[in-house]
Amino acid sequence: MSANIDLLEIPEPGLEDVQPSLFPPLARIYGEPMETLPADLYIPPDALEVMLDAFEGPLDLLLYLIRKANVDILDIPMAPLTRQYLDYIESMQASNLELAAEYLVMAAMLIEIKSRMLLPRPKLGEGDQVEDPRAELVRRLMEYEQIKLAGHNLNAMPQAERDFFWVETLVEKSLLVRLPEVSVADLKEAWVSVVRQAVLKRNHKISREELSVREHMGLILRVLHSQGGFVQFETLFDAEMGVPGLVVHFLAVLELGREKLIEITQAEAFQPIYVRVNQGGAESGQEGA
Amino acid sequence: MEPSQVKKVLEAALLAAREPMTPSDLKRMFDEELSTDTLRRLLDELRGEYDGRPVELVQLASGWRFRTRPEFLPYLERLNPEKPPRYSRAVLETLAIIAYRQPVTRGDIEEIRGVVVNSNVIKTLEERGWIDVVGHRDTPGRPALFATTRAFLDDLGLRSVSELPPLEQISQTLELNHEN
Amino acid sequence: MEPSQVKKVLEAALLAAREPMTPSDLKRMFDEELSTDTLRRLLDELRGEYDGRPVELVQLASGWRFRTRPEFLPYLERLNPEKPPRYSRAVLETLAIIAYRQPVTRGDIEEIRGVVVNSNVIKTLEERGWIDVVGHRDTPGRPALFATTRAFLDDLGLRSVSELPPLEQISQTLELNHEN
Repeated sequence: MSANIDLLEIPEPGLEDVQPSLFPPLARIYGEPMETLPADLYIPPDALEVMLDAFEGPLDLLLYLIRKANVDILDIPMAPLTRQYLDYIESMQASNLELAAEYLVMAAMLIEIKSRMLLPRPKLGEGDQVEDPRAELVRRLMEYEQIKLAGHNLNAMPQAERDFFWVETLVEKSLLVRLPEVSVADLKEAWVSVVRQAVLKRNHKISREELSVREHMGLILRVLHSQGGFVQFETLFDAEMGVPGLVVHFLAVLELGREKLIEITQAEAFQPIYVRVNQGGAESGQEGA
Repeated sequence: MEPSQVKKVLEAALLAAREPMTPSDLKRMFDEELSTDTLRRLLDELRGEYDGRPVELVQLASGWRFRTRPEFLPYLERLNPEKPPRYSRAVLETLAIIAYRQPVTRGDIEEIRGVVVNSNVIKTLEERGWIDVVGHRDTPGRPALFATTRAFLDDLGLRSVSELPPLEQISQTLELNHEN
Repeated sequence: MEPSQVKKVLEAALLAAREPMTPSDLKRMFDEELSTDTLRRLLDELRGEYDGRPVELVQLASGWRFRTRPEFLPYLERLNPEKPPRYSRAVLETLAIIAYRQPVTRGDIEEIRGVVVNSNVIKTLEERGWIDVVGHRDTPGRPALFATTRAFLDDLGLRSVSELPPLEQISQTLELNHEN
């Protein structure tokens, strides 16, 4: 379309022009009067049906007419705009197309604005701005156009699942070996339960020391295994255990002997004492390991 | 833990995330206290490491997440025969009004658009999780007030509403032809 | 299209995939025919590029997908902690007996518990590395003697078995329980 058509100069009746001519020029192009509306303002009748779908409502249609004619939105020529709008509405009705009520409301509003512009506007006082009957329409058109563009811009932004996709690697939880946790309290509770079931009456005899002895019994058996099931007695003891440790360790050796888990042998007095895992238990243990 | 190891854990978690991860989510994975500054620095480093790669780490309204770069869309869209929803102008304009003027009632939307708002338009946006009711205006009928959600910002790759493209200055005469 | 670009497309698609992708899914993204051999080679190269990264490209029964490496799962776990599994009462009681009465045979355990000890119970504890055989009792059948290991003490945060709650305390607890 041509950007040279300028409808700015459509004479609207104002205070200075209280007696408008019956047929004012529609516009001046480069100062020359223009008697007919530019063809661009007209919608080809065939396009009507398509356009009804294309417009989002009367504001959208008005905006289209204004933008197509390239008129100043702040100084809308109401007469041609209203006429064009009404033509459009009539054509729509003639085509029996369903027309939303808002279009008719807007038609009434345009006619009202146009008629108000024909009336002299009262001057409220020196320097006061005279309210333009088009002001509210202009404000709504501008706001609508802003939103229309914003919607267009939002649509142009990259959107998840349309323009890009979220990365989501597989998390195979079954690959995480989750071992049950056991606390000392769990163990104690289990032991209490065992003891209660067994109704063991000799709880009082089981002392903390005895527990240490039993731990050392296990330690000694492990050392014996690692040494082939047969060691010299002294090698079982390490001075770093400290006196209480050595005592407990010694008691553990005796207890192992008493329970016949080990054999303690000495060829004769003052000869080396040997400790042996009893009766081939060492070999069996290694087989089982 | 070495910062390089912390960064790997962050990377693993973000690559596997089903939704954007907040800094507090990310910190929660570590025994040691991870300061917000350190976290931020590591995330920035991680983002830098993905320069030139087909996915990028982005900061969104509800946190951090990896996404494919938009230039791979032409290939990826062939995988999904179902086309993603294309929204009508009614939906887009309604969304724009809610996004830029929030919180708004349906009446406000109708006022700006000059037409009645179809219920499906609101429903479409609600079902997408992009808008929701944040309250009611204290006027007769107590109309619902709509606002955009975090999911809306996330899906548009934004951290906040203030990152929306600014509303355009409306030209008095048609210099820019937006229809084209 | 350059093979390096094809590889990037594959990488983007596989990172964003919600399901494993079959070779035919992957081929579908390209206009040009991509031979199965070429695809396979590019996928192998891609897998190689992820060496030392927190995710790995794996070929599963139903196709290819990027998967978080298992060593990062404990961190991810903290985001959505699940209740840790528990040992059965049989396992706990057997463990308690071994801990307090070591070294003991299976027969000792059965005598104390009054029920037959299932082999799985012993196996569970052996596999956990918490008990082992320290010898054999010199009685018919030479039954194995079980004791707790250093790993057991470490896992329970004990320096020695003597740090287990003393039995006097337990018998007191027991008496208290009886009184109640």
